[in-house]
Amino acid sequence: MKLNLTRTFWIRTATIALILVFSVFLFFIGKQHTVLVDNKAVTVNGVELKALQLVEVEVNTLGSMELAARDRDKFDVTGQKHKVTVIYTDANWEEHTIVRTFRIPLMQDMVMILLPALVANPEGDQSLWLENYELPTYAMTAPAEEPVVTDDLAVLVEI
Amino acid sequence: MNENEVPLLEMRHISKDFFGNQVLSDINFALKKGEILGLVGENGAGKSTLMKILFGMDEIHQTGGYGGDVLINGQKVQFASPIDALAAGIGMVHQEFSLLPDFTATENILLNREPLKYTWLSEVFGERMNILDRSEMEEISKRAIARLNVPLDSEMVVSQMPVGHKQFTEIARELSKESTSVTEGIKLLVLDEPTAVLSEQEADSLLHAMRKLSETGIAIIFITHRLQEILDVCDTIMVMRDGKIIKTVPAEGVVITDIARWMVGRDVNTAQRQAREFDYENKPVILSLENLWVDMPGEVVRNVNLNVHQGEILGIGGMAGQGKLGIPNGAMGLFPAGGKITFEGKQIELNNPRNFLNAGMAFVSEDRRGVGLLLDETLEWNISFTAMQVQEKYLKKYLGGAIKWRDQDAIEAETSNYVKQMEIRCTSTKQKAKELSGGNQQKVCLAKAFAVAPKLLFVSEPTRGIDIGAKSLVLKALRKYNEESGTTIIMISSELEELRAICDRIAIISDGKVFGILPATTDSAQFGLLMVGQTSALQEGGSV
Amino acid sequence: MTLHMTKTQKVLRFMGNNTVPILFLIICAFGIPLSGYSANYLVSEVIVRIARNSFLIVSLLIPILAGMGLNFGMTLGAMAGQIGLIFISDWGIAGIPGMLLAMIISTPISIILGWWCGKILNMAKGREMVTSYIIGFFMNGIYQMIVLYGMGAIIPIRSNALVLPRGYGIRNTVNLIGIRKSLDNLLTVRLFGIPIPLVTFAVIALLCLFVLWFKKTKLGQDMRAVGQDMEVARAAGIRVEHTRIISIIISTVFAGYGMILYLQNIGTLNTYNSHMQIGMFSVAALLVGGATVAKANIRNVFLGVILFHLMFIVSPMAGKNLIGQAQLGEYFRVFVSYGVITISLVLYEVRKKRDRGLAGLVLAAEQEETV
Amino acid sequence: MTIEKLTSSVKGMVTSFGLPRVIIALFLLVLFILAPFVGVNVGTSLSDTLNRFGMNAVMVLAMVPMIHSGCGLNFGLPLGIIAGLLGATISLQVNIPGPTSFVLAILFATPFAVILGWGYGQLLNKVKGGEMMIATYVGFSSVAFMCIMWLLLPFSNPTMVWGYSGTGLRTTISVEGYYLHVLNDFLSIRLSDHLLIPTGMILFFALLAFIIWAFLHTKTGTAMTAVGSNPVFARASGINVDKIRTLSVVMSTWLGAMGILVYQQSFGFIQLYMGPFYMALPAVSAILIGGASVNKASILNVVVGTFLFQGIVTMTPSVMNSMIHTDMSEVIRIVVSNGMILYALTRKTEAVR
Repeated sequence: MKLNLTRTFWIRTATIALILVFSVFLFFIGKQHTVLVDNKAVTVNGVELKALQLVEVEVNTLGSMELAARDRDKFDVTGQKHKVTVIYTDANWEEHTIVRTFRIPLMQDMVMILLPALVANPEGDQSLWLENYELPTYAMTAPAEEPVVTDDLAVLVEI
Repeated sequence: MNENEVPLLEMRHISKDFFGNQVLSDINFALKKGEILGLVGENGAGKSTLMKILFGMDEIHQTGGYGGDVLINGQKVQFASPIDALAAGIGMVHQEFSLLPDFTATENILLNREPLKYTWLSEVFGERMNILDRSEMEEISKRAIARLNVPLDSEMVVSQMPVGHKQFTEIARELSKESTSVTEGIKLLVLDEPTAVLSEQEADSLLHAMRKLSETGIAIIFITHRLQEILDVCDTIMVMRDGKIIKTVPAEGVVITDIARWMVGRDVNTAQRQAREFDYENKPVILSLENLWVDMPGEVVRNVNLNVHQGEILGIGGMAGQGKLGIPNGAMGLFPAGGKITFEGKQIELNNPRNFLNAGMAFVSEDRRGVGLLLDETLEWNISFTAMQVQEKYLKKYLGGAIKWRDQDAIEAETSNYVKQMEIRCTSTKQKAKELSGGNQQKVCLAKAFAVAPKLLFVSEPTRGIDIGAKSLVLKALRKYNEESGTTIIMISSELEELRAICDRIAIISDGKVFGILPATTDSAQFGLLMVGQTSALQEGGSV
Repeated sequence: MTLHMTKTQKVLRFMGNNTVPILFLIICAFGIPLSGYSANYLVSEVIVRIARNSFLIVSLLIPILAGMGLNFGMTLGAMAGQIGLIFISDWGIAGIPGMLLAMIISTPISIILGWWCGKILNMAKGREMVTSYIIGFFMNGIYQMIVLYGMGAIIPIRSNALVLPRGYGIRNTVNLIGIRKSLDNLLTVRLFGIPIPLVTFAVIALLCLFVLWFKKTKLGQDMRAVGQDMEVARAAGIRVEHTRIISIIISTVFAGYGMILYLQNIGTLNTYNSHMQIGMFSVAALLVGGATVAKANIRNVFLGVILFHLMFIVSPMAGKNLIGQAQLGEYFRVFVSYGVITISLVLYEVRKKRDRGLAGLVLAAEQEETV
Repeated sequence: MTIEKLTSSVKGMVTSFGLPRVIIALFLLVLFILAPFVGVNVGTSLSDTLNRFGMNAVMVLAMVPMIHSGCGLNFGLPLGIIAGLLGATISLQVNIPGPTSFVLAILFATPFAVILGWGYGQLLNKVKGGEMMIATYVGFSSVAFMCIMWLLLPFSNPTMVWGYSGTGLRTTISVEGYYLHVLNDFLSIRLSDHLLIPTGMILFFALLAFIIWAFLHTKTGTAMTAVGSNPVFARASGINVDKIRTLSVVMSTWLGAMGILVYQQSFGFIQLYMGPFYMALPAVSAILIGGASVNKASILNVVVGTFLFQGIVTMTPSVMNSMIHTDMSEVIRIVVSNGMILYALTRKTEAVR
């Protein structure tokens, strides 16, 4: 087929390109990540950091939650850039608030914020207190095969 | 008009054959700007083929083109398709309406030529996403209608229009084709029997409109069977017969009888006359039709009264679309019909073919492939089927008639008998009907009818689409059958000469009614007059 | 020429032309009191269903415009929409961006399927409906081949929540938690305590406006022409086959979008069933609204959704209160859905015949005048 | 014979037989050849195929009369099946155990088949040209209607009704003790451990097929073929087209009823409610695979088609499973059967009517 470099051709090509760019954009802003917040003792750069007694955490404006020592919880977010707010009381009963922004790698489904590390390095690089997290792959005992019902009659009466 | 002017359209030495069958030979004529040419001729005279050549229809190209030249404004042209012809400013209005029923006149007039308003979506999805410019459309169509000078409502939906307005819509569509950068405005208009469906008043206003158009410089080729209209409106009359131009004369001073004679008057010896003396008047009436109406699309019968005498061969002729085909089809119950039919003194209930078959009538349809044959079945089936179903022939009965088994041997014997008798060319009696040639298919249809041994036989267009050799065989077979078994035959044909060759008398149908019945020996000019709707001075040939 | 009609004849004709909606009004009139549901509940349910289903039903309109009858092949679009949803679920794209992305993914699939379907239907002129119906079944096989055997094996799907434990194939149900009601909940207004998903309605209104606008375009006009008489349209130079294919493509693409809209409301995808039912229910609803095989408009869509789903909501409860078995009502509504399609198809064919017979009546009347 | 001659004659055979059919037949052949190599017992497969052939052949035969009279493919087969189900349930209700119950089922099913078929035929006569779509939906809506009826009809045989409520029929009812395997076991021949020929069932099919064959050789049968071949011709020959069509629909419906009874006695259960819903499609595609078209079909088409179709249905799961450990048979069945119907619907020559 001869390629016709007409005006319509360029407009169509541009439209398709635009849609593709838009899709990538949608991918970036729509990608869902789970942010785990973890309040356990950790070792960062050879320094052992103790868990905090009680800490209040909020990611973006999704509502704050309180974590006691050794607690872990999660936030579901979309997009890459986020803000975390941590409010904690130190040994002197002084209340501190740390607000940090962080980026989640695009293809990373889960990240974990290590709260003691964040508190210890409020100005430090995010790599100090944010680590990528993969779901542990359990040695599964052969999962029960799920029957696949391809016959649409089964649900015909259940709409 | 200037005599030295280059003619708008000129045809030089046009000839055309369909696989050796010469349908047009040496056609020469010229048409000037603003001239109205009346083109007359019997069905099959070559008018439509000539027009197809002018328009560059596919049919012509696929059958090997044509000989001679077509010149427009002195320039030789050869249109690849009707679209090209339209672009060159030639428009045609066909007899069959090409209109969309739920569209308004305007929408139909501008179908696929609508002026558009730009929308940005068209940049991406192509120009069909532009929206119609309704007000512009309205303007164009009103302008076209104004040129016609007829009372046509541009916003009326076609399905609600009277027939005449549909015709006007068609013509307005051609007129609306104005000059643009790619196409030229309409210069030549071909009207194929535009008045056939019109009332007298409507026809008058159309003729008036034609005059007006010609005054604006549009040339018109006017094809019609109504000769008076030709005399009323045309500048020149051209008569065609058997693919040749018989006469091209100025309309002034010509009388209808002349035209009729030119149309039908062929050399008597072209068709073999087999005239016989048959005294039908003293034979009893076997079939009578009273106030018969038939709703057969394109062949409407309105009010036919006809008496058929025992043993005669009655011909029914007339122009296409006048209703002659509707008579046998309605009488046999294939199309909705009303009125009264009496056969051998008994009235027969209409709309059920079985009644007619039981009474002893049979019908050979003009639509061989559609009605006449089981194309996918063997000759045996085709020939024996009707007789088997109606008269229980070729059946073996078991259990006191409870089981009626097909008797293969009897069917085979009967079929080979007919194959021999009628000289049907086939490989075996088991050959499929669709594999036979047209002439042999027709013979099978006749054999099927003969197998029921009817007292009366309707034969509709028995020679349509078959070659000359087969034609005379078929006609001979009919005559022989009539003479040997005394069967009354009613033969319907578009070819007058064929009717005159074997019939005793001929009824001419016009506008769905019997226009006159004349003995077959009558001069053909008389028939010509009847066919074009002129009441003849001679009104003999028995009761109508 | 028209036959004169008396007033009673006119009423009878109106009844005859609107048999199905009238029948449904009667069913609903009996069913609603029997079910014992409150008006408030019914209204809110019906509103949910208008939001959920009308986009899908509107997608049927354009092939009807082009004279191709009810496009049972809209299931192809639904499949494309579902494939889009499976991908975004796997990639973890949520909310409105997820829906939009699913639509973008579904579009080329719909276009290819629609083009193929249109091609086949052009080969089966005169029996488009039964053919499109079988195309739906055939494509279901291909869809299963891709989704049940291809996905996870050839087409990379990572999420364990989607893939069957055996390592390939998508599970029976896919949880669409990421996009669940994301459009419906974007902006909700409560009227008399009934939540109304404004954005969804706005999208549907936009589609309806598009359809109305589309009828005014050249393409829309061409489709109307093709729908009335293919030969006349062809003689006028309209590309008949091409136009028919485009109408099926548009329908398929919209059906895909409609399916995404439908499933964002439901929130779970029945991977192997959702698309098959949706064709039947959409067609039934449109017919209930008074549409025929040859004529349908937006009014039919909304009347149809309301009447059909009212019946759907009330019949199990009505069955339970009447006979004591909810099961009965469920079977009843399945029966009614199929029955209504049957009746509509039969009435359409019978009417077509009746109109043909009308010419004969006119002729007979004319004859009596002259005799 | 030269190579060109051979290829041209093969080409001729392929075109006359239809490419899809050739592909399907070759596919089945390949499956049978592969079977022993992947450890599938050919005897068992053959026996299974024969059994399924017997179970389904009568339902495929039910397509023949309607195709012959030009009513198209009988997508409304569920209606006939419903007549059969009514016969079966009433027979069980009468509660006469043993083979007699099968005869009773046939007797009870017949009037229903005739009445339903007559009504269905009348309907189809009103909608000439649109039969197939309407037939489909007549089938569907009648199944849905019967769902209601199965709940409401006053059956009381405890083997049939739901135990806990005492009313309403179960979804599946065992025919054990009634007519389980009455035909299968009749004169059955055991050739080896794996190969069992269900003679009775095949004989029953042969009997019905013979009746249809004989019928098509009578006067009325000839008329039926003519009506299907060219209804206008038939009308012009004095045939009452509507009556013949109705007769063909009644015959098809009755054969459908017989088909489901044969199926049940082999399968062992009566499947009610949505059971008959999609039963038309396999039967339709089977006869098309056998070489029938939308308006032409013969007994040979039935035999060949049912064998090919059921052969594929039995062979694909076992062979495929042993080869690639994936059961794609269901998908293959859907694609093959519906693809075949699509192929038949889009044939130009057949689209004339």
